[in-house]
Amino acid sequence: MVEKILFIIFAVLTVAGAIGTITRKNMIHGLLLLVFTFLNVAAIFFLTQAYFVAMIQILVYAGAIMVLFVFVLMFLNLRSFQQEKQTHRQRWIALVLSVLVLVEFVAVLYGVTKAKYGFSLASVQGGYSPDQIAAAGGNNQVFAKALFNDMLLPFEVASVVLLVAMVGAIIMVKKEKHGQMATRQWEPGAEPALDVAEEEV
Amino acid sequence: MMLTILTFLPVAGALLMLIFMRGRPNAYKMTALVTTIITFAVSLYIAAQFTTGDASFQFQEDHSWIGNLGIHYHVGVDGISLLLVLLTTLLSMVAILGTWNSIKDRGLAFFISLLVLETGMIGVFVSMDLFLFYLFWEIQLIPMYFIIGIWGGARRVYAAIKFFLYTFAGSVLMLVAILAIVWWYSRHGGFLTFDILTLQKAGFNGTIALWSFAAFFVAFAIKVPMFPVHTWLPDAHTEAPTAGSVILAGVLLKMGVYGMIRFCIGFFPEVAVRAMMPVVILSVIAIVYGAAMSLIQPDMKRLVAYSSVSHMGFVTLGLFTFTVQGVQGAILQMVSHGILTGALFMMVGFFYDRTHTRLIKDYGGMARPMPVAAAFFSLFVLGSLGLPGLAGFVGEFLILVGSFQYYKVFAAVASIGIIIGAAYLLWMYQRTMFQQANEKWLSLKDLNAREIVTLVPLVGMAIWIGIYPHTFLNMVDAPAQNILTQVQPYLAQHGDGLVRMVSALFGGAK
Amino acid sequence: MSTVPGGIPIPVDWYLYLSAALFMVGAVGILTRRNLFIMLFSLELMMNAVNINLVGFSGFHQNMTGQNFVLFTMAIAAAEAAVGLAIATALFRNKKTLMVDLFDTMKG
Amino acid sequence: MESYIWLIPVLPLAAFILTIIFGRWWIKEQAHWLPILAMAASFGLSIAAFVQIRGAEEPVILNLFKWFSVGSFQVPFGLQVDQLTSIMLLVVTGVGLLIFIYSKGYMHGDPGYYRFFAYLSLFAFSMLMLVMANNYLLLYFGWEAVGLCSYYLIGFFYHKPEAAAAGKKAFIVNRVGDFGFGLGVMLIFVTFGTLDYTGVFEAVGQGQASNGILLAIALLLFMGAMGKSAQFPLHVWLPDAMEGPTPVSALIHAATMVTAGVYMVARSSVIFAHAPTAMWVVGGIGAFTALFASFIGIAQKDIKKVLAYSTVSQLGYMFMALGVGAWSAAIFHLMAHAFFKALLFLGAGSVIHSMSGEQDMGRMGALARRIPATWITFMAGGLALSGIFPFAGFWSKDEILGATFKEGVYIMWGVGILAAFITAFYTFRMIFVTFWGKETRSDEATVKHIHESPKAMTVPLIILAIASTLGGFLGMPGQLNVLGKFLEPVFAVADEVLGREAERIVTMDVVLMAISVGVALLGITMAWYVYVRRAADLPEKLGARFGIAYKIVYNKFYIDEFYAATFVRAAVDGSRWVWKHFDELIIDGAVNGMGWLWQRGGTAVRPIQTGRVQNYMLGIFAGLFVVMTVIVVVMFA
Repeated sequence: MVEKILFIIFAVLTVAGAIGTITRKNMIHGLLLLVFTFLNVAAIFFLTQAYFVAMIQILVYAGAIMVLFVFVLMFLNLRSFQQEKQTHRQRWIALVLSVLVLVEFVAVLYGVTKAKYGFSLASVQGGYSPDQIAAAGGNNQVFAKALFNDMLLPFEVASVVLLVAMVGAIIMVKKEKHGQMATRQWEPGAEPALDVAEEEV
Repeated sequence: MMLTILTFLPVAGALLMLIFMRGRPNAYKMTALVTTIITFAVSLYIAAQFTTGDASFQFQEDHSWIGNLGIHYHVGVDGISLLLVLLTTLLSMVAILGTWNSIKDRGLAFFISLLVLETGMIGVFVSMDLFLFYLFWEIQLIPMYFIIGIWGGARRVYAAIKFFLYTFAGSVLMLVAILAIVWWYSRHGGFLTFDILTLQKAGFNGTIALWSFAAFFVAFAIKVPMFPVHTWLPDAHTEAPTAGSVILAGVLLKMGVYGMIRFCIGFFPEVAVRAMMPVVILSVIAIVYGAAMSLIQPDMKRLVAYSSVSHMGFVTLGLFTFTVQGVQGAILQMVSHGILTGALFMMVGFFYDRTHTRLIKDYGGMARPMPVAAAFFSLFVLGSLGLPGLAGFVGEFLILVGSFQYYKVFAAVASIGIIIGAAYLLWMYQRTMFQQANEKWLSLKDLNAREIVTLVPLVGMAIWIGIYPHTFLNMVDAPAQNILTQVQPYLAQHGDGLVRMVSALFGGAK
Repeated sequence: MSTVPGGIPIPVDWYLYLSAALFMVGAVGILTRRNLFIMLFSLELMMNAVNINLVGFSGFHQNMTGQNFVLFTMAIAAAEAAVGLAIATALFRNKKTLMVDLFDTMKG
Repeated sequence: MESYIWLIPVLPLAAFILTIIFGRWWIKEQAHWLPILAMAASFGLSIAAFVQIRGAEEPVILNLFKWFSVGSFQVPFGLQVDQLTSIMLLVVTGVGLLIFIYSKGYMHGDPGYYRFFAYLSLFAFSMLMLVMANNYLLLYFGWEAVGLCSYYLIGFFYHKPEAAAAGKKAFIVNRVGDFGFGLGVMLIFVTFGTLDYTGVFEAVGQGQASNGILLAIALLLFMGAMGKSAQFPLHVWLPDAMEGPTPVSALIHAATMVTAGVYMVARSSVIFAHAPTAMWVVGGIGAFTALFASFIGIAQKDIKKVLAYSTVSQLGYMFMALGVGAWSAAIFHLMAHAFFKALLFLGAGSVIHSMSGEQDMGRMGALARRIPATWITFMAGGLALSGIFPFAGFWSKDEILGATFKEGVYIMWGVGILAAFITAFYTFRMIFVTFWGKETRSDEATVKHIHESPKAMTVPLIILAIASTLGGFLGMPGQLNVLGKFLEPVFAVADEVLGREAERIVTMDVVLMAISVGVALLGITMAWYVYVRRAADLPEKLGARFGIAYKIVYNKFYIDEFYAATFVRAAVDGSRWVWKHFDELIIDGAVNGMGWLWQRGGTAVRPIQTGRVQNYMLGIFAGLFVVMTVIVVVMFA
């Protein structure tokens, strides 16, 4: 029962943080709210006894990724964006559409989970009940065993993906050699763009 | 195992060239040639091991490939496909030898394209799995597209795109039909399979048969090409480089007919019989129409291209008469057309290499500087216009005999196509080889040893088929009988009435 | 009921509703904001919504695969963030703006 | 006999292959040896076959190998020798041998020397295949092959546009005839299920086919014969074919190939005998052609053209004979004609040779003294052609005329007599203009150069002259008709069908003979009067008097022009119109139009691609909305 209450609290905070994230004019504020949201999500993971994932959520998401964002944001002239209009022309139609889709989601979820309309969700049993996990040495143990047995190959692939992303990112932000990179000036006639990142460094 | 080796040998050669022989023209040309020669030798070996008179598929290999979908790597040959495989390997060899020095730019890519093309073509003929068939069918499209589009004539891009879109439209229809029949079969008592032999026994009927037949037929008719979907052919042939034209005319067109035999008739004999009449009419139109178009072409390659329309009209005519002579004649005509038209394109290529023009009016009196070329050319021209004793006659005559049994009027009209055939070919020959010698060309060199060696196998085949067609007829006899047995019950059911109706309409008494 | 005896005490459909809500908030962000960075934030939100689903089902089914998958999602998110930020930087260099609707070079 | 007959065609074939391959670089000037030797050997073998076949009831058949074997369509590559074949063999190899020898002299020094002999050998092979075939398809094979050789040899001087055009024309006109022949062969197969002569004739005898079908077969076959034997209206190619070297004209376009049609009809005598209407057509066309062509012969200036039209006319005689069922008379005339027409052509060749290539008779004259051997032999040929007793032409022509008279077809007989008169006239016009007169109407250099031809040319002339003079005694009427008796087994069935007794012409009809000789002499006299007695003015006067008629006749009744304006024009212009307006505009236009349509459609919907990523995302979510809506509806409805 305690878990349920906590869940509701964290869930509400999560959604609130998310809404805050997308409504801020100042990107730093948005970013901080995003971290807040992630922490709440981590709490929800914790409630689900997915301790390892919760930690990773905090470390990687709220930590590493967000630092990356902050780092980049600091390079840019943030104020200038706040002068401009923040929302897209299509905002009203998008909003209406999103709400409609959300309603439909909820309707479908309701329909599905009430088991009245088709399939039962309780059909699959994986053999890792909380008791069993505890018996097997805790969440970390079980998680690692599953990861390095069943998921070994995807795990390695994921590492390759990360490597590729890293190389790609470096190449894209690298100082451009003449007429070589994809980030070459798009309109040949326009004046050369100021290389902001370059100036800062 | 032999068939797999045969199929993938050219690609192996191409890989070898790609990896080790960049920028060394002599090395990669020689490798390409040797690869095709070995491939040809392998195909000959298979032919030697082949049991003629056996209608079933031989040298079968069957491995599960994508098991869930019932897709197998299943290859095998019967007499018809073996004959076409032999034609393919022979013409590939000849094409490579014949364009030895014609390709100046990006030669490596060109020869690799040819080899990949060869694999695709052989694959089409040996596949016994619809999925595999479709795969190879598409594979050969790509190198051909590049061959036309990169090494072609002035309007090569137009021609290449036209060729590609035309045939691709057809193959997409075919894909739909393939999926449709596979699905239908899995629903109606069968299981999920792409196996051609299994599907042939499925007994498709009703709507599914009708529509699938139509889709298959359109796909293959474009490839053949039948009137009125033939217009890609003159453009593609004209713009393609010599080797491309040779392969295109020699083999690619045959794939259409091969598909008709295997699928249109093999899967849906009943619909095929119902479609007999329209197909025969279209074929006869193609014969006369193609010949008439050839008559006034100013460009030698275009002329030969339109003559292909005419000659392939004979093939479809023979096939859809469903008589033993017609069917066997059609298959033999495919081979002889491949050899003769391939040879004609080759000759035009040789002339083009020297003069850089294909227009008939630019030529004249070529027999004086190039007597050997003129002699070879005349032989192919005569073979092509159906001179008895050469390859063209045998097929055409058998087809006419076959069709004459049912459609006297149509056979007579088709014969008119032969008259016009003599007219356009000889007229072309007269205007290019004979008459006053054009001053410009008097110093041209005659065919060199390589070119003669290129043509000799074709000459040999042309005479062999003309004098002793028995070798080849023997090979296709059993499969042809097989086709007829499939069709027979429906012929009795629909065919007769149709024929009688037509006979009444057109006055042929039987 | 959508909880399993002896399992996680929170019903699985709660996760789903939360996930749906979070996802749609992200979607609204992506659809309505012009700022590229906010859009990237929204993307992260949507991914987190997915993660919640995965973890929720993992607990519900008592199966580790869901949690394992979250790890992969995070790896992808990290990669995406890196590449996305690199793109953002490159874009900013060229156009001196991060307002996404100004980038319409691919206009048909 | 089976042991060697296959050698008869194979020897020339071997000569051809060796000569064409090695001729250019190796044999060169000696290229005549192989063909002549091969031909001589074939001639020898033909004599042997002739001796052995005499009196045999059944033909000798030798099936070499299966040619076609498709279902019920079984055609062997088989040879057959019977009396008819053996006569043809003798004519082909005998006259052929002489012409080969003659060519050695005539073609001497030509750059295409080896080529010429190679083609001649190929022709000999093809012609021998034609006459030795034992089924219609192989006959067709030989038929087309001789056409091919004719094409090559007419166009031998290929650098001359006329020669190249003539070769092509010959082939295509022949193709028109072969169209009928081919259909005829198919109809035979479809009707009787076989193409072997023996099988077909047996089946015809058993009445396996209705009269209508037989008529159709006969007419279709005759269409082929019309093409090959240059009968009206397919005669147009033969005069043009004179562009070929003269030995070719002699061998192919006089002695052998053009008679293939006659041979074929004679060979199919059983079929024709069962189709009386077809026989009327054959006879009618033959008679008409005989008269028609002889008319044109009057006005020609080119010595070879005169002979060409004369050939057409004489072939008409042969068909006339076939038309009334006088089979052996036709073959007799074929043989006699082969002798004297080959002689005349070779003689004309000798004249042309001596005149340094001049063919216009208007530039000849007074050649008799300068080239006596040619003159004498030419006279023999001319007399034979005119049908003067006792030359070969007299006997053969008379047998034909006698047969028409006896059959009661008086109109045909009348036409024949009239044609005989004109024949004598134009023949001697030619002889008088060429050999008579005071001086040669040519330039100095040519006149100075006039010389008798070498031995290689005159010896064949002399041999042929002897044959033309004495050959007729083979076919004297009545009991003495050696040839008729020899051929009896071949035509027995057809004769029986027609209700003839075996001895066809029992009495020697002296009156008829006298009439025909009389008109011939009249023709000669007239020619003498016009071209010798009053040579100075009368020809011009006549020409002026009958200006238009002369012009029409000189221009061969404008038949070539008619064909060019109708069939050729229709084919070429019609095709061009269809190409431009249908193939390119409609069919290709539809295809390209399809492409254009897609292009336009693409342009039309292009603005949807705004290039703004959020618009696309909105699209995605709209799609999601639609999908979800469907799910919701399905779920709750």
